Amino acid sequence: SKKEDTAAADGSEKAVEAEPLKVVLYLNGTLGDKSFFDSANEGVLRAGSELGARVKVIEGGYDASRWEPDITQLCEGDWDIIIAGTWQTQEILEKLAPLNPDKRFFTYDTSVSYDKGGLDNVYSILYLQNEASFLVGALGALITTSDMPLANADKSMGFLGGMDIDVINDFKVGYLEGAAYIDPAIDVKVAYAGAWNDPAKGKELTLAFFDQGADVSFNVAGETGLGGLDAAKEAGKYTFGVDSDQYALFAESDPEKAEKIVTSMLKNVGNSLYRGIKMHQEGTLVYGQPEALGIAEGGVGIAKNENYKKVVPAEFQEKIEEIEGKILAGEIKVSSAF
Amino acid sequence: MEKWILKYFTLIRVMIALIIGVIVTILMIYLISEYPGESLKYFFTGPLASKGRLFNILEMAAPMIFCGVAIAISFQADQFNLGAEGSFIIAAAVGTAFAVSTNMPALLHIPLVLIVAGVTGAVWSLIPGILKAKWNASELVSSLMMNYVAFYFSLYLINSHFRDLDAGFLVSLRLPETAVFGQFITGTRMHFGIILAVVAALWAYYFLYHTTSGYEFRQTGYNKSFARFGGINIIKVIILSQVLLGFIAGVGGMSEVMGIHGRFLWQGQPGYGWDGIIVAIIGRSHPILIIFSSLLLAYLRVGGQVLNLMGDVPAELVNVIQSLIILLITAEAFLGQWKYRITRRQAEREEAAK
Amino acid sequence: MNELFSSIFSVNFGYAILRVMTPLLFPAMGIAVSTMAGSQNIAMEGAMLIAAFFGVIVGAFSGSLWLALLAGIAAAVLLCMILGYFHLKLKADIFLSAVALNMFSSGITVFLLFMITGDKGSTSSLPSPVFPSIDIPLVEKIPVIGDIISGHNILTYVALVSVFLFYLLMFKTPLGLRIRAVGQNPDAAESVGINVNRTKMYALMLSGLFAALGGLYLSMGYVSWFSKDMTAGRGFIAIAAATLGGMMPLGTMISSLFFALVSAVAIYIASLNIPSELIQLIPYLITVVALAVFSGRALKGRREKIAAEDAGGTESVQEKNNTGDN
Amino acid sequence: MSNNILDIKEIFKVYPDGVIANRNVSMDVQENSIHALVGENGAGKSTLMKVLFGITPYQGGSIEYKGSEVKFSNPREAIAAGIGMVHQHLMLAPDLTVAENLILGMEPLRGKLFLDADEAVRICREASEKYGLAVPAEKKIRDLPIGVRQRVEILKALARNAEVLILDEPTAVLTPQETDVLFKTLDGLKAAGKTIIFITHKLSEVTRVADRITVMRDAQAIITRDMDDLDEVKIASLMVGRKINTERIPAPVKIGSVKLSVRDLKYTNSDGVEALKGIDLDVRSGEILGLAGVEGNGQTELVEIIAGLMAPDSGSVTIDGTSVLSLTPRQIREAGLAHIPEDRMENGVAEVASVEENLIVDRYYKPEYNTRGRLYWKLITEKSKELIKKFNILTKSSKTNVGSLSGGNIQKVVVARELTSNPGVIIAAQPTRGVDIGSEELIHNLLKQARDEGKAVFLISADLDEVLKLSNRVVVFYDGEITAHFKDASKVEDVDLGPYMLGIKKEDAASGKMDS
Ligand SMILES: Nc1ncnc2c1ncn2[C@@H]1O[C@H](COP(=O)(O)OP(=O)(O)OP(=O)(O)O)[C@@H](O)[C@H]1O
Ligand SMILES: Nc1ncnc2c1ncn2[C@@H]1O[C@H](COP(=O)(O)OP(=O)(O)OP(=O)(O)O)[C@@H](O)[C@H]1O
Ligand SMILES: [Mg+2]
Ligand SMILES: [Mg+2]
Repeated sequence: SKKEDTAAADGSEKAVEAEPLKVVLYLNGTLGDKSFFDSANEGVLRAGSELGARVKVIEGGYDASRWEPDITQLCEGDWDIIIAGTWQTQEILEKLAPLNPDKRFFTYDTSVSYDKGGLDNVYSILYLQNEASFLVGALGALITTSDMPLANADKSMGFLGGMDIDVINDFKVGYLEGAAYIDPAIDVKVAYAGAWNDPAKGKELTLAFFDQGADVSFNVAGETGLGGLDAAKEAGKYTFGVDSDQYALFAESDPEKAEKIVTSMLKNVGNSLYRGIKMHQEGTLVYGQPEALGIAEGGVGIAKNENYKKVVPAEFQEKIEEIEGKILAGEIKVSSAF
Repeated sequence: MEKWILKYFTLIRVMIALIIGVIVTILMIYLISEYPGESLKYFFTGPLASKGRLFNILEMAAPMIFCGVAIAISFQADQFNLGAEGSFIIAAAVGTAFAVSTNMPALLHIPLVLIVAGVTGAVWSLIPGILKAKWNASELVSSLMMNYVAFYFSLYLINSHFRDLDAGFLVSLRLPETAVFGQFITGTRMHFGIILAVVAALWAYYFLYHTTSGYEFRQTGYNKSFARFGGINIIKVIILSQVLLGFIAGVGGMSEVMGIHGRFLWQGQPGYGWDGIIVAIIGRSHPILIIFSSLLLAYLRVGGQVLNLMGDVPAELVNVIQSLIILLITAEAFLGQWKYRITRRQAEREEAAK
Repeated sequence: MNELFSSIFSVNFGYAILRVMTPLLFPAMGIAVSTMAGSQNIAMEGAMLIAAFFGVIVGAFSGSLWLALLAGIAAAVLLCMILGYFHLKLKADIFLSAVALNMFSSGITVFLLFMITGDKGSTSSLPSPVFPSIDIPLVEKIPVIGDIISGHNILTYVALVSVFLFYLLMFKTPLGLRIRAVGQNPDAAESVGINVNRTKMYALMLSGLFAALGGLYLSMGYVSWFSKDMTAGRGFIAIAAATLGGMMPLGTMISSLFFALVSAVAIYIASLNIPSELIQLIPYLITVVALAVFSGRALKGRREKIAAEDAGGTESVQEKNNTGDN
Repeated sequence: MSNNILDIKEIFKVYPDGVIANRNVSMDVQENSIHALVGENGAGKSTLMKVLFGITPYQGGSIEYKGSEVKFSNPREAIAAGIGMVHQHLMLAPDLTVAENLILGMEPLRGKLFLDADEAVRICREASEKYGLAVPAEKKIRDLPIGVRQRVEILKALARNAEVLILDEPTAVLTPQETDVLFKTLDGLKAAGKTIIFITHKLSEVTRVADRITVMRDAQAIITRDMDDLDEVKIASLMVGRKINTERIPAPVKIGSVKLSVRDLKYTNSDGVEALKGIDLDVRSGEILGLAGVEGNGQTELVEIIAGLMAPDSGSVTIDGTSVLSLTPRQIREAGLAHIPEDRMENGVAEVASVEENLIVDRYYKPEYNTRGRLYWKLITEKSKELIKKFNILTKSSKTNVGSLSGGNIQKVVVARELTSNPGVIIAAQPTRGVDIGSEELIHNLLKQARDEGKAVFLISADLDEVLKLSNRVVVFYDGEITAHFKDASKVEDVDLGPYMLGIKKEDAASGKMDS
């Protein structure tokens, strides 16, 4: 009912009858990035509906100067778990967590530096996107060297990043190594859009890859990247989605585009937060240390959806399975940008 | 009474505009909020609710005042330079670079870093100034373009040369302790930069209205041919006005780094240049008024944050509300008829008196 | 490397230039017409955005391209009329009002987007119609030229044609003459019975129309959905393009082409390993240089009046100085 | 039943800043007559006409036009009703051609929606023929001298062949010949049954053409009557309430050394026109050299070059023997030049600045007004108040915006500044344009006074009466050349000058040169 939401939603010290777990997710950005913010949002809301926690998601926006006061304010509220992700809020948490020992904190896509001390109430989640990107890179390499319908003779593929930053470069590193693992001679063109919200530019950049001989491209650039998918449709080439299964996103709305999306590299931020909250309730969650989620933990992976099965030749699929096995077995060590 | 109304008419007009804005806001919030009562409380009293929030207003106003004053100075010389944004960010970048690559006692370091930043900003906005003075290139356009150049160049500078490699993100190294402002009220982020901003405004007021150079600025702004006819060197004025703009905006950028973030961390254009234009125009390019228009805008922003943090009104709607209020405030002729009627009655009365 | 240069001189490159130009040329013409009327409308960014949004939404739900077109135009023109109302009737500072309306559009589109689709980023999952690409009968046959000129989105051709129509309107019709007169000396126009506000309003509405087409091209031509702030500053670059073009139809087109060329080069060399930031600043830097060069040229004509002259765009500062009373 | 076409009753007008410009002004205009409206600067003449023409709203009173009450809310309605107006301050779009300005608002169409440019030019040429006012149909206004612009302004109104034509100081910048033409035109219009309202400060013109007259004094109409036996002196005393003298001022006692000297000055403007074809002239201390000529024959260029506002192609200008061509405007002022500009609105004042700010633009930087850059506003205000008093400038206060003063009072602000900078050389370009007789007399006396103090005065004026009244030597300017030089002005009548001004006659080069 309204009244209760109020109590839960505002941070004030109102007494609330029942005592469900109160979780707040603070985004140092806004929703709609088709990336970890959307995913995180989805995971926390799911925890709300399935685990009976009372949850709230706040979009802090991109003005860095307001994050600290905002999170400070949340600490004054009656939240049990405060979640704030990405490296940009790390230092804020490192400062606030020790001051609020009674609260629990999650951070994702980065880890607080525990050696600073007083951070036993913080749980950090890291994603091995480099591992999954390795698979994507390998698949890309198989495709560009193949005689698949839309592939060409050049051994060339593209990588479009939103900005030249570590998280993005972690994808890049894995992608490059994956490609080199199949054929060191492959040339991977890398470009950064310098913007997350310019699909038109993303499309131009990707078309430029194709124009320069690439026949498959991987974009990790939020909205801008979506333009890359259109480029693949227009140029009739292959592309990879990122973060969520982007084939599914377009399957009905734009089949022609969807089928160009061979697979998507999944980064299951939502799952991991859901998992964390669940473990917290079960009391099995270990605070005071980071946890790196790779393919093994289902933190990352690639979408083996209908389109993947349809478009990718069987022997390639086997090859990917094989590589995945080696990564799991630790036979392949993928380096990282961090 | 009516005399009084006339005297403070603008103030009254703005107040009434604000009230209307408030009413509109209330309506909107009622439309979309699950619990409008609280939401309204957050928006309007939120900023005053906690010490932290109260000081947030000041923190947030500081860069607005810097940029607003900077822009006002060039407006007064009829230079429509949007370069505050560019000077702000590139000065912050270069200042940071300087700060992290030097070490000396704070007493020396802080002023030196500020000066380096200021000079950087000045040099940067000198470019549109010269293009304007020498080739009559629209400073509006060149400064607008230079803002993008400044932004990307700053990123390049920081990312390629002064990047903090331990940081998982594109940010500069931390400033050494000797180069950051102390935060002198615990529990808040009040820092020296805020005082600096106010000082800048006061100085600008003195400069514009009480010095010969300020007089030259304003006459050039009113009518260039006249200024030239009267013997004023308008080329000098044009260039000097840009230099001042850049310097003040630059110091503003650096003091934001030294006071709030402790390092250069912008990944997108922070937009203080635009805020500066907003407060400068609302403050009618008058430095003192700009202090108030900045506080007003900051108040709205913080109110929006609290609302968006505690209430259930999405951030983007807060922008909508802000923009509506700004629109109303600047409606010069709003209530013009009313004023006219009063003026007339006054005049008639004076007639009768004669 | 050399494949890079071969590709820069490739057909696709030339083709890309026209594609990049389109969403610049439209708002640039919007800037030009409003500036000629003496009320520069820098709300292009917001107007494009709001048109891009309503175009897609209406298109998606009605399935009709025409309705989408109408909706987009209506939205943008309405926005510019609001600007006109505040600027002309309430004497609000036009520059600031425009800044506010840009803020407004950015906010309201995301808000409605969320209300309608439950997504805050984009409408990518909404199937919305797009403007068709068309081949020009004969031209298409010509070897290289044909491949570059033909087969573009219809709005690209609309842009090119409207440059000509825009010229006709401004220099061959009474309304155009009145718009110019009003821009140069409102009192003069007033004194011969031209309704200054009405005329300025026409100009602003026209700028809204141009902005709308630019926005629609982004969301229903360039790509097939709306995403937040997808105009990404094109509305501002348009100011530069229009100024470079001397606020003249043809000049505006040439400068838009020029900017598109530079941007396209920046895009093609993005994959060289030069620091990406340096590549991204190229187009802006070159624009500034071009601006200096061309204004320099323009000025030599009237050497006496050096600096007494003032390039356009400063209306809003002068607004404050009206002693007039109606 | 009267034959009044216009009955203006009890008009009350307050401007937003509280200035009462019309205080219950009543005035009736008879159909098919020429009605003069005179009064000192700031009396409210222009305002009354603006009210009538629907440019500015008014608060009290009513207007009856052709027997029925009207209230025009904009000029469009006034024009539609057959009223036309020539404004005191030019109302032209600078970057449009003369023809375009002329047809603006009544654009000739080709087909349904296109503008017929050729037709526009034709209309313009026709009008220019018909009314004997020569204008270059296809030139842009910005390239025309102010005199020609004034002609365009008049043509604009005539071309709309209004039934009631309002002329607000149309002759201020015309030559006698042009003025004659204009008056013939007005007579013609009258004969054709039109009605003309005619504002001027030149009483000779009033006695010449007007049938009836209305005199305004501080915002009120003090009398409206038939002209019959009224002569200039009577009108003048009605206006200012005292006698004023119009005869020439006595010649100077002692003429000293050459102060200002111009030699072989050549200048070709940006569109290739030879504006100055080698000018030689000297102005000596203690004399007033008058320069007569139709505007647009190079006077503007000559003056602006001397004042350092533009650079000549060749030649020399010296003040007290030192060349000033390389100096900045300020340095030239320092060298002793004072300059009353021909276009007060462009160069003379900053409209949005206060009266006092306008009064100090040439001196604010001097030590008496500031120390180390800090201005003494108190002192400035005091000194300004003195000047306002001394030159009886009609203004609410020294802080009022100059833009809201009446035309003549704006001019007084300029004169006040320039004549009090204690110069050695005074250039006075159209010093009394649009100034009422009271102030005109004041300004003339000040110029004479300056002369007697041994200053060199260079007077440029389109008003021959003024030139002849003040000067002791006169040169005539035509097409960038000196076409005549009269060493003793007292022996010259304006009719003697006419032919030289229009280039019909020209002295041979030798005597064209100055006594050097
Ligand atoms: N008052 C006005 N202000 C501005 N533009 C106008 C005005 N009236 C008409 N227009 C436009 O100017 C163009 C000229 O048409 P038209 O000459 O009929 O205008 P008009 O003002 O009605 O005519 P006129 O001014 O000759 O009475 C038309 O495109 C019309 O839309
Ligand atoms: N726009 C305005 N705002 C405020 N006051 C004004 C404005 N225009 C004129 N006035 C004032 O109204 C009064 C009458 O001005 P007006 O121009 O009618 O005088 P005038 O008789 O035409 O004088 P002149 O012969 O010098 O032109 C003057 O005191 C002037 O200062
Ligand atoms: Mg290949
Ligand atoms: Mg007048």
